[in-house]
Amino acid sequence: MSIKIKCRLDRGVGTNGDPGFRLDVDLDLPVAGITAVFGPSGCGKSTLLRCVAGLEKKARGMVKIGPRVWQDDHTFLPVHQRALGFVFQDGLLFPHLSVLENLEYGLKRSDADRQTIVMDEVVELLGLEKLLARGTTDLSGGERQRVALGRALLTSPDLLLLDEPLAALDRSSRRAIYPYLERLRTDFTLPVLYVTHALDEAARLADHMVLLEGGQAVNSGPLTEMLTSPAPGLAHGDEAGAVLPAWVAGFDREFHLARLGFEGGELLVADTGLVPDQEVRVRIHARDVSLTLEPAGGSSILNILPARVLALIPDSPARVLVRLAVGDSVILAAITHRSATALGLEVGRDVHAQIKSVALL
Amino acid sequence: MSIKIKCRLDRGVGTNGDPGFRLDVDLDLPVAGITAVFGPSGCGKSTLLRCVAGLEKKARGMVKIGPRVWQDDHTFLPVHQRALGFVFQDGLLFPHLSVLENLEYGLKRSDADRQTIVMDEVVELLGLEKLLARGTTDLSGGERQRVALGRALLTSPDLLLLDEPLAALDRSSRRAIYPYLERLRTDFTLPVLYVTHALDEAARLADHMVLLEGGQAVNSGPLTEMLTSPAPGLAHGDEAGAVLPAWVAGFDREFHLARLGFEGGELLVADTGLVPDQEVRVRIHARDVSLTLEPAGGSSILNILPARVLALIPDSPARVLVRLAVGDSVILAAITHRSATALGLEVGRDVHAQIKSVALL
Amino acid sequence: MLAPEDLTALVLTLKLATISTLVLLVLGTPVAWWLAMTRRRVRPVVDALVSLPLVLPPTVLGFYLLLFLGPDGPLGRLMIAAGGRPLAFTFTGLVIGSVIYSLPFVVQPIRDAFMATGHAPLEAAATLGASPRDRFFTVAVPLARRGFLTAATLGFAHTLGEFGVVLMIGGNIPGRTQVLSIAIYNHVEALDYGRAHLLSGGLLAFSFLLLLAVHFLNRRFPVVRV
Amino acid sequence: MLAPEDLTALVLTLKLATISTLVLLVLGTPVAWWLAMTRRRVRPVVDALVSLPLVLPPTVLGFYLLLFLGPDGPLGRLMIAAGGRPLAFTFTGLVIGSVIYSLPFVVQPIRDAFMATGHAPLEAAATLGASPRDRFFTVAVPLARRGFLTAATLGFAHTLGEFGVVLMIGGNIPGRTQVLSIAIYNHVEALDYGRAHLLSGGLLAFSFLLLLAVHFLNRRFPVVRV
Amino acid sequence: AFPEQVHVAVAANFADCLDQLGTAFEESTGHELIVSQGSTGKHFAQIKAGAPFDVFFAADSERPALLEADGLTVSGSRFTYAVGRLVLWMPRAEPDSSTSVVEVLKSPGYRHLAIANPRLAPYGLAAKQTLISLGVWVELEPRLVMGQSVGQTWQFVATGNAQLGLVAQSQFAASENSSGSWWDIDADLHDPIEQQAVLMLSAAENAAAKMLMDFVRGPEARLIIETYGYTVPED
Ligand SMILES: Nc1ncnc2c1ncn2[C@@H]1O[C@H](COP(=O)(O)OP(=O)(O)OP(=O)(O)O)[C@@H](O)[C@H]1O
Ligand SMILES: Nc1ncnc2c1ncn2[C@@H]1O[C@H](COP(=O)(O)OP(=O)(O)OP(=O)(O)O)[C@@H](O)[C@H]1O
Ligand SMILES: [Mg+2]
Ligand SMILES: [Mg+2]
Repeated sequence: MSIKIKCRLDRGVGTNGDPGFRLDVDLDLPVAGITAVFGPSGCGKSTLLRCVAGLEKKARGMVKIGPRVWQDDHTFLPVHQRALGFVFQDGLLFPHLSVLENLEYGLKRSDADRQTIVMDEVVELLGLEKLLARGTTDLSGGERQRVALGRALLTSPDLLLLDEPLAALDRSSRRAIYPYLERLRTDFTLPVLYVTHALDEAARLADHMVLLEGGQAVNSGPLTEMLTSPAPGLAHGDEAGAVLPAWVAGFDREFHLARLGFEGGELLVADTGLVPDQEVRVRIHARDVSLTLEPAGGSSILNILPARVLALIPDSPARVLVRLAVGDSVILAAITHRSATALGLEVGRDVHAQIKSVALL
Repeated sequence: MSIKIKCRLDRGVGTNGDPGFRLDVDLDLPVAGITAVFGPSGCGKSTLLRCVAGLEKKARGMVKIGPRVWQDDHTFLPVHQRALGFVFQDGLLFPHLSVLENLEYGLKRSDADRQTIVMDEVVELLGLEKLLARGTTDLSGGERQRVALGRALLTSPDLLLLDEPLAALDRSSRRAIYPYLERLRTDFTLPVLYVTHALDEAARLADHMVLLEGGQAVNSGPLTEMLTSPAPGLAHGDEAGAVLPAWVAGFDREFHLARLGFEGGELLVADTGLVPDQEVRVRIHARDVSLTLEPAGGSSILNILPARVLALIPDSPARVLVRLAVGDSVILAAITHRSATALGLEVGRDVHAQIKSVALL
Repeated sequence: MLAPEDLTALVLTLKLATISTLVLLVLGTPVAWWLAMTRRRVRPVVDALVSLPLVLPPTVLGFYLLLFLGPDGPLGRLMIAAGGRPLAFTFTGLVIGSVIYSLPFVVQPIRDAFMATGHAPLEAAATLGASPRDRFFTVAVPLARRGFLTAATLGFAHTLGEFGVVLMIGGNIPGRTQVLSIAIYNHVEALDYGRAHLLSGGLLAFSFLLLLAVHFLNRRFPVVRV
Repeated sequence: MLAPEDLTALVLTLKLATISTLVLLVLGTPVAWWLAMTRRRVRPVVDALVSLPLVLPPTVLGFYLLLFLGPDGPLGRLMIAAGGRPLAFTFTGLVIGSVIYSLPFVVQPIRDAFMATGHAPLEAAATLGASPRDRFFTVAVPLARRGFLTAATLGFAHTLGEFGVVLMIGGNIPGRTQVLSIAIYNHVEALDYGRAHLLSGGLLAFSFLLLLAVHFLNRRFPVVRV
Repeated sequence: AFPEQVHVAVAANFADCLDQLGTAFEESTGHELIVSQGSTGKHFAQIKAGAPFDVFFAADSERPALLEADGLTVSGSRFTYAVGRLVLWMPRAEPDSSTSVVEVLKSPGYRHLAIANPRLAPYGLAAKQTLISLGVWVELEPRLVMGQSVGQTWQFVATGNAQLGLVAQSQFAASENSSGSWWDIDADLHDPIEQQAVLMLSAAENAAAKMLMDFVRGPEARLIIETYGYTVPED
């Protein structure tokens, strides 16, 4: 079972010989989980989502969500018959309806027996209580985006298309919404196409990632691979880092820490209310990993793991990315060439990876 | 010389007794530099900018930009006579004009002898070459924001009001624009009010910061203080960190590193084309700082500085923020309570701060 | 104060204006919608055709309608073939005439309003599961509200004052086709200025109050700006 | 083929329609703008007043205008006092009559278009240094283009077919105030159906082509959706 | 004398005839006629509002008399230039002289009888008087349709929407379509349809206007007027 999106669309040929914009992608995405769509401004992310939704009548290709064919050479299911939720980049709330009526619009039009997502929950989660009776024209930018997200969720769709739904939100509002989006993935196994500019957000939420450039999918694959692979993509600069699946192995109750097991060892992280055996994901930024030859004592760094150098990938004139095997897992460390030379790093060398901070995703 | 903004505005009283929204701020901002306006969704950031611009006719108070009074009890300069540039949260391009005509709209209406910002530069910087002949209705979200920013810049204003101008842009487009915004500050001493949700962005660009909540300015001050002060504000969680002014003291040409001097020592950072004596700002995230009792050898961490504990600020059940004096500067370290206990940290204790990565802003 | 035949005319006029306006809205809306949404090449042709009834003098238009509705005209033959009677000098005929003559006033404002709304809100509705019909009624129409208001106002007012066409195909039968505008006209022609003033004044006052109510309601529930 | 007096009427009609449309746009635009932007309490009143000329039968409206413009009417006295002549039975009088009668068709579509645009683009223009006047002409008017087009179409077409008012205050003087609509009407009255058909057909064909051109141009340069 | 212009307001039913009179007048005098055709009621209102008419050919005698009473005319200039004749017309019937007018009117074989509005048009008043005289008014009232003028009445009948109409004799002269059956109405059944002309006071010094008045009373004009189906009273 997978989501197949094969799509080709020519956007108006530009003036003075400019060939215009062409989207041409052929994607095969897992049906479960969140797929981040990533790429520079104008690369075609919104266009891709529109094609999947059926809003681009001229798009040729195929859209299959698991067993359901939304579009192929013979079929073109109209938009309203595709069970999808769409959050547009600019919200597109109905100006003639109140916030509540906007929320109800999709709700009323979805099968009652499929309604897995309920109003009260959405309202509370998105902090919309005070807005319900308001009109939509004088909402703030972030309020508008929250309402649009809620409206789309309430259709209890088969596929959620989100076009930068959190871009206008501050970090804490975003943080509050993440777990909910994750629940969509885990509890409802609702597939999500998620356009975002923030790699943090992608790393936090996504299982899969598509990298668009100039209308083409230059790379696509599971998030963990995408983030550590040396292929064209994301394993560069400050964004580089690994995402590891882990589980809660135990607790240090005194200091409110949790021990996470992963394929290759254990990590100590702040306990934010984890439960034993819970499955979690952790992100280890390359820049948060330092290397020593001997395990250092008397340091505030709790996580020191034995590791072996797999590869040295020059990243910039000053910096090198070190791929490290920690047990069966791969993590990255970003260090200066100077340190690499000073430590005499080479492939196969055993070192200790000091992980200053572990982001629990 | 300063920017004085004293402003009070009641937004439509809500239905069912909800008192509606009230903006009530009294700010005194330095005339030079970028002021970040920060706060949760719906706290009044956009409204504040609208008041300063004179778009809210009902706002009472005072707006003074240096010697020029834009508004007080007797004066209300109409919007078009205030020399300002405004980038709206939703762009608001003119749909009947091409991209080029949009850019020219403001340009043509500003005094020729004040035009310090030129078309070609803006077009190139914002990557608008290919868009110039296009209409504005089918631009992508990011393209639209770039055009709106260019249009505002080209008025060569006395004050720039930016409402999340980069929210729809990917990191690399943003990175390309930062230096330009910085040049506005340094070369043109153009004051900027900058609404953003991204603390990174604020830290990178801003000198000053205003923290809004529920229509009130709960805190405001120089960025460096705001980021390290224990007062209500930002010195929390992952965002905590210090911003230090520094200068280029020398180079390690072999490894493409630069030595930065600051009040309290030296830091090694990647040389991204710095020039001797250049003034720069560095951001040291609290979570990038680890503490050891003895300077550790054989480590990839280059920057190890002697420091003294100034304060221990519990940040979460698991984590504590350590305010450190490094020479005359203050930096923060985020470590676990467990490490703090293990190291026996207390106020006045001498430690070594290992700084894994230094973000050059 | 009002003569009984004037009262009859008044009632008839209101009935005619109300029914015509309703018919105009029902017929004009799909035309306006088609004009706003189609990308066909023929659109400008239809656009032009819709405005055409305006350019003929009403009486002349009425004359041609008389030919069209009459026993030798296409519609007349059809009616007779269908076992009915020609529609001239009937209330139905009046409605047909008023509708044709006022069509441009109704179609164009609604078309403009549909166009101003654009496709985006409809697309949003589609993604929320609304069928084309559903989104037409729940999104397109409410958002074009101001256009409908203008259309209804112009259509209603124009039918009130409508005269030439109605005069021609109505046959001025008191109680059946003699509407107020004709009654007033007759008073003027017959030099009975007093009654003309009275009726005109009454019509103006009544219309003013009606329009005022409409505009006031519209202000109370302002149409939002898209 | 065309009789000389019909030709005169045609020229006069085009002149009247063109001038009236221009005057209507010039007068109607500020009214529409005021109606779209004001938050005054009197707005609904003005809104209602603007539609009022429609509800009177044109001949009756013409009759009252005649009283108003004539030597004993307020404007007539004024003109005479100012050393001029009353405006009844002059071309100027026709223009006044046409303008009053067609005003609603012009004001309402433009008003709707201004309203649909809303304040936001104007605010953006203001922050770019455009004065109220400047932004009116460079932002509000171009964005309301479709409204202007509808207004001009309805206004022009309505003046072409305009009849009752013109007949009354013009006096049907060949070469001075006898417009084409009256000429056609006269032919019909005089049972000269051949000439009536010819003129009607010509008027229709001409108007159709004109409207087609307008709508076609409008399609070539589509008004963007805000 | 220099060629002068005479501005004439004429009732619609007489316009065609005046056209021909005008041609003859212009040929014989060199003066020029400007003709404004319209309904007499409108002309009356316009004249009172200062319309620049020199001569008024009304459709009735009432309006000229009123103007005279108001002192707007050259006294003594009012005269009857034509007397109209009423005809019952049934365009879709075979010519048939055996049936009487009353029989035709009373027959159930038609739906609408068109007459001119008695309040507005002299022909309408005459039609009403005729129907009353024939004792069928009350019976026929539900079947009546009324035109604002006799011209419009003609159109109701000519287009077949009304099967029967009381129209003016003069209209047959003007129209090519005069098929079917018609019956002249006995002039005794109604008051005479007198159409009067007056010279406006403002034209008292207009020699050409006076000449026109004289011309219309003259024998040449009389001939033309009679060919249009009017009778002209002896002076
Ligand atoms: N006419 C109005 N009536 C009542 N409340 C209003 C009105 N206009 C705006 N508001 C409210 O004022 C508050 C401030 O809005 P503002 O747009 O300034 O927020 P913001 O800080 O820019 O938020 P965001 O980051 O989401 O853009 C919001 O809660 C908004 O809903
Ligand atoms: N009608 C059109 N004619 C020509 N180009 C078009 C048209 N519509 C869209 N485009 C172009 O297609 C490209 C893709 O647009 P799209 O909105 O998909 O970008 P995006 O990846 O979502 O960008 P952003 O992150 O800025 O929102 C853009 O360069 C846009 O300008
Ligand atoms: Mg986009
Ligand atoms: Mg905002």
